[in-house]
Amino acid sequence: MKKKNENILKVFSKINLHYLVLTFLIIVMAISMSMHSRYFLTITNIEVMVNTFIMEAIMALGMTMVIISGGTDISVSGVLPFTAIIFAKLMLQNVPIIVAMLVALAASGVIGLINNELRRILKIHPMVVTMAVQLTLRGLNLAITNGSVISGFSAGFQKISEFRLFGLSVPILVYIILAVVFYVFSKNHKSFLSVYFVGGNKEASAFSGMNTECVLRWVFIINALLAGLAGILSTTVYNSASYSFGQNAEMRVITAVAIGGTSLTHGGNGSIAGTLLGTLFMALIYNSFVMSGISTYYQDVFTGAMLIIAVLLSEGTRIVKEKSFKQALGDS
Amino acid sequence: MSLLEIKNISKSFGSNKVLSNISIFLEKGEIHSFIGENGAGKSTLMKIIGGIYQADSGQFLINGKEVHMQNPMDAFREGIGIVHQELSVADNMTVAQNVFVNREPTNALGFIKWKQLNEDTVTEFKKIGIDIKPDTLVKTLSVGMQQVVEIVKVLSRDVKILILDEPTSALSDKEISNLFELLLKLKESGTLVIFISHKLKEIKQISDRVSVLRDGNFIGTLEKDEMEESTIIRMMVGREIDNLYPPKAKSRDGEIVLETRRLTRNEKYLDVSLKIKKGEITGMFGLVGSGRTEFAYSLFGADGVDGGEILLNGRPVRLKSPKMAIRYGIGYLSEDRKRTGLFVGMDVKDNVVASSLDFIMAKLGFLDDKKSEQVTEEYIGQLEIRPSNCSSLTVRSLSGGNQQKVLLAKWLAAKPEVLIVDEPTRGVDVGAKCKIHSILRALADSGIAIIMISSELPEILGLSDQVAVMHEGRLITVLENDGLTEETVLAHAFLKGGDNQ
Amino acid sequence: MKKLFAILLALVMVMPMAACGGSGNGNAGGTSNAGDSIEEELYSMIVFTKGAEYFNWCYAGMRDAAVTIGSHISVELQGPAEWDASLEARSVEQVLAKKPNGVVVSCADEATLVPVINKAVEGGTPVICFDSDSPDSDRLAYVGTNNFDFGAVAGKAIVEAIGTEGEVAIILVPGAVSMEERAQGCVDYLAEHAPNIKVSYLNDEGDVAKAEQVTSALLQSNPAIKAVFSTHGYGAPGAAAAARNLNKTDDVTIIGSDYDSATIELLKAGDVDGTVIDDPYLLGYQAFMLVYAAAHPTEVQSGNPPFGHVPAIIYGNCSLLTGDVLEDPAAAAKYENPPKI
Amino acid sequence: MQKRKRRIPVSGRSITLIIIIALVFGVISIIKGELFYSLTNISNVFSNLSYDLLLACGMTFVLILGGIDLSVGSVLAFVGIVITMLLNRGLNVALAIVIGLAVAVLAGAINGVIVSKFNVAPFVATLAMMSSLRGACYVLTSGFFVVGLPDSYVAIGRGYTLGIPNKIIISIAIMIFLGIISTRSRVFKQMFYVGQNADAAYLSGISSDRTIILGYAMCSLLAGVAAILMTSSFAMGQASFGTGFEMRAIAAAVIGGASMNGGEGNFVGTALGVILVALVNNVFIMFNGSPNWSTAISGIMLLVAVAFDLIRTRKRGESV
Repeated sequence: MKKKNENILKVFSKINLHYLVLTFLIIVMAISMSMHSRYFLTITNIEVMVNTFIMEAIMALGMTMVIISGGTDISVSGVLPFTAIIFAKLMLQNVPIIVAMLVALAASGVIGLINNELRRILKIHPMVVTMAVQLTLRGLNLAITNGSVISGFSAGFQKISEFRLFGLSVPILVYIILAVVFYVFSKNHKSFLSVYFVGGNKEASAFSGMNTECVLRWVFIINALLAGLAGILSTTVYNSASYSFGQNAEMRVITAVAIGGTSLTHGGNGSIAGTLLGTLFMALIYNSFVMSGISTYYQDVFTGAMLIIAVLLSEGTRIVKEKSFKQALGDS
Repeated sequence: MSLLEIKNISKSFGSNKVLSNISIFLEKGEIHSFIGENGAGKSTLMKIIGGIYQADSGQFLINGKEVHMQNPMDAFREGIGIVHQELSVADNMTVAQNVFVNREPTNALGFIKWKQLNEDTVTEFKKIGIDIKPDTLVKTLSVGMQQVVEIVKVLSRDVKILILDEPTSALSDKEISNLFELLLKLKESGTLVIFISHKLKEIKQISDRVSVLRDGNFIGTLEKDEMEESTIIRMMVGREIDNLYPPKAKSRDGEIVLETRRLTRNEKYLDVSLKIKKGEITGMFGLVGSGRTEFAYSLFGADGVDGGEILLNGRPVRLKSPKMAIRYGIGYLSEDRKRTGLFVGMDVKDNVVASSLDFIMAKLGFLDDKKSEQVTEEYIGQLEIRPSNCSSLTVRSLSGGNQQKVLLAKWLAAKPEVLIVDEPTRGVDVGAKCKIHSILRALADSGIAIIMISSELPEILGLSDQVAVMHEGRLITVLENDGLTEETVLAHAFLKGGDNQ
Repeated sequence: MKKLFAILLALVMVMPMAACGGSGNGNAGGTSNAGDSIEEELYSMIVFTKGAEYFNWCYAGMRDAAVTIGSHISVELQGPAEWDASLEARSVEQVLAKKPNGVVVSCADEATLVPVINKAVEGGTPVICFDSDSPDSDRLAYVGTNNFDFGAVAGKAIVEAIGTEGEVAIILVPGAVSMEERAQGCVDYLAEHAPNIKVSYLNDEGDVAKAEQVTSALLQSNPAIKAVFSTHGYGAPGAAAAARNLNKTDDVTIIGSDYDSATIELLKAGDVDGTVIDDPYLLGYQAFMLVYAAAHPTEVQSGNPPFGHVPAIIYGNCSLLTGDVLEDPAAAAKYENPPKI
Repeated sequence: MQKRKRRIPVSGRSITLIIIIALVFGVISIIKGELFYSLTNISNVFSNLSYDLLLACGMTFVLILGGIDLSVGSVLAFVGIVITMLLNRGLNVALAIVIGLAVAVLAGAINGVIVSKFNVAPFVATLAMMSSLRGACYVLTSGFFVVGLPDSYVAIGRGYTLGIPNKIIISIAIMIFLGIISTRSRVFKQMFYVGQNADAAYLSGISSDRTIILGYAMCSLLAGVAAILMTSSFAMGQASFGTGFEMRAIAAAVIGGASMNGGEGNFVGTALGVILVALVNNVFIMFNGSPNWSTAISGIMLLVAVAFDLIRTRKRGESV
């Protein structure tokens, strides 16, 4: 009897039901949309669809890492505008663009570091820390801009937003590179493996001679850096920077990650692949609602429902993979 | 010149001194056991050797030259490997990933060579005669198997000094004997094996020398020929414990409280029919995975049943939840006190009343604080939980033995008719062990029926009036315990049950 | 397992419904007249803080204007619920992918939407700004209220109410251009006509409860405050509540902005002394007419080919609405029956 | 960490807060004098913080259970809309309120079920509820205010009893209720057990699922009460009510000593947390602080409070 059980488990750990269903849904949506609107499957719309969720997509990569490591970071929606503003202000001072970028990125990195150090020193849940940092940053952004939008960059700067390679805009190119890097690393690289370990069992990782604090520090820094990158890209795309950028971005990002099947309850479970799917799914939803002209009021309701269903699904697969609570107790 | 020389090591946490200048010589190619009551400082000493803690004073010499270990990595470099008491595997990862954690075979860029990783893992397990799929998730393995992964993880780095901190507490006898063979092999190959256990039998069986610690002091080292259980215990406890086990039940004709008829839970256990009498202790012996805990879960309503029935005082009952079981007067002291027993962050009082809130209730769903205070004090006294003023201390701050007593108190407070105790003395030192044994017997005498699940045969034989032997989900036999010997029980367990592993 | 498949099934059913349920939504006369010789036209209104009552009025105006053109015109209201310029820019981009015949947009800030507006105009889609302008963009025209005048009206009302002495609090959300202009307009007017009046600012994050909190704190700490001017719709109800708590309703003049059913009630109750209004319905109406005109060039020489000719700027006028105006049911009727959308 | 137990649970954190509050209060009273400590101002501060207070107390339940509820803000808005719409259609006030609260409890129960029965991460489950309900608010009203409420209803939020604003009386009443619960109630006690170690709680005969569901229901119920106070005192329902309140509530609760890991938290502390934040906001405006900074306050406060507490415990050598 046990044998059979084992086999079932085996099969499930090989193919991931959750991803299958998600892919299936994406296809269904795509088909029904393309039947509904003749503009849906146009190059422009696809590009638009990507563009409209690209910043979240970038941040989702980092967020996945954070959540796998067993934390959450909701300060990203503060970091994005913060970095954008710093970058913009520097550009107005005619600082060479590369320098401006590096400085802005550094700033975001520092925020990440601060997040981690506060978490470590104050011994409180990352969610609380990052929430505090987010609130503070939002105020800071307002204060340093006096709420006014920063714009009027050199003509040369605007070129960036027009730059195309194989018809792909800068943010998309950046994302593709990042996505590939993150995917490959998450699958095969020592560093990312240690993130999974820390998320799975922090103490054990420490006993195995892993510097867990160091791992976590980099997780938070990298996540903040990605948020910062998103901020800089926003500035190039919209050719301006405002404290209003990235409102509730953290919620959209986490939703995408969660739909992708990364578990917020059990650190160490989840994958970049899932997040890529989740991101695509979200982009599709947003686009579909505008395309179909359904009042976007329904969008929130729908997204909420989708989120629950998707998570139920992933939890479902996870449980089938492992065994239910009582069994788990039973075998000890 | 000895391989590892420990020179007046001292360590204290905050105000309380855990180790006061310990000095021991440990030789190449010996199996050296450490024994002592909980809180004697064994684990701390090992953690210091393993580089997880740093000593306040004193030094280590390996082959005569002093070494400083700031973190586990340094210890590994010195060829020291340590298997921890509490599982330290990441159960969300595969076996291979766990075995080679933090030193995966990688290329120059730090990318992992999966093929090599898996092959290496297989070979490592081969060494101890186990073949395993390297890509299985650890969480899908039994606890015993997880412990094995843990051990292989350490062995796989070729260690000069191997420390095992209570490695056997979660292992079945078969796994244990495998482990011991392995240890002897290692010893032959000149490895120093440091072995910690509470099971005197094991220690006598395999160790060349045994060192005894008490309250952070080094008491002495015994050679193989001086290892008399009584001597060791005296050194540990600092006093004579003439009689390890309390006397058996006075009368054997209490009426049957609990009876199961062909009770079955698919894939767990099959056709278990058992009669439990008032005033008796029924020992339930079986290896890990023999279905004994699962059986207990069904009796306690924590898991359903697929067939058969449970009769309580002759009336059949359907137990849907532990809540219900407790109402019916059944208690279950779970084997894993940290995970499923105690609320370590809450104070002793809260823990003691946890499963008897209904009893200490005043009107309208309000709790009677005074009463719970009384109840707690009562059991602190009765079970000699130390420190005696601990009622408002967090359980976390108590020693393992006392934690176990608190867990027991929780169930005494619930005033059960039938009390199931699962591994009641796992990881508990001899002193506390005796106390717990005598308490169990006292309870039985007061008319409670007790089912004691244990994988320690001496305990089973020493304490129980009848012994139920389970194997592979079946109740092999129920033996009356008069002059029962370990051999007979094991014979039933393996021969009758048929050892089809 | 069964559960999972059940869920899966449910999804398969949900999705197409969601996708197709949309057809005809926000449609003027029902597009379902297949085989109709006139081809369908789609015009989109994009706003920030979608759901704000003000924009609902605008959209109603646009919709009704569309009806007058014909049933082949359909219109839609799009935009983020958040006050986030970048999100709004995305909405515009997404709408453009649908190749609408024209777009009218109210900009969350004057700079962020420039690229996307220009892109639209280059792509041949006429863009008209309404309510909040983006002057540096290639938008064809702006229909709206001069927010400085808007503020001035408030200033005038305040001076009439409290005279040339005392202090005034202005409620705004920092960064919201239209509000800051209104505030500035008010300040300028006061500086000119009542230089002795001191002004302080309050940030209520556009939230009624917060408005109550901050206003009451200020009124309490500074009794010299004689008047409060909220530069947006939600401020007035909050300020009114604050005054009520401190029973200062009679001593403090509260001037709101825009009208919505809540403010109207407060006006009638006398809790709010007046509200500066423009005509959102008309703005929407005109914006649509302009974008339609731009989308259908005539022989008339156009200022901005290839689009039809449209004037660069149309300012609607703004006025003060007070309780006694609403005495007259006829006048009140307009405000009390918000359009259904 | 050893903590002595008292009849009314006053954690170490509460003491920290009382000290801070006392300091702030004293200093400002000296500087601003009458203006600040006048009864009107105090009663003002309190009647204004009643919403936050209720939400934060609700959040405390959930945090004790080791969960989190992001949906409180949306629940507040939704319940407000439901009640006002019903009243607007001329339904009897009492009935409307009952229905409204029932809706609130239902929403909370759904959260609880999803969290407990399907063990979905609370963050995700309530995030979904948050966006769904917010969307529903707009679907129902398409953004228009809901007005035309009977005076009897409006009186709830605006009225006074014995010269004290009803808002304050209601909040105090609820606080007393919660106070009693938190000292003695069995169900409440069980929440701590579940928050500490759900498995152990289950094996101790505590029905974890029911406890969790109850906790989330309580949280939403209090949000519902807040909705009544808000809609009645503004005499309107609005889809954007309560936006971002969840974060403020969590912040206040954590300042008050609740822990995201569950098993910790008490209403006294939470209330003090809310008061502190409100006080600082009040002070901030009294000194005409730049409106730009007002958003940052609760964030900074949160860090300061936690840090301050850490230092205090370190001094007493309590930690670790």
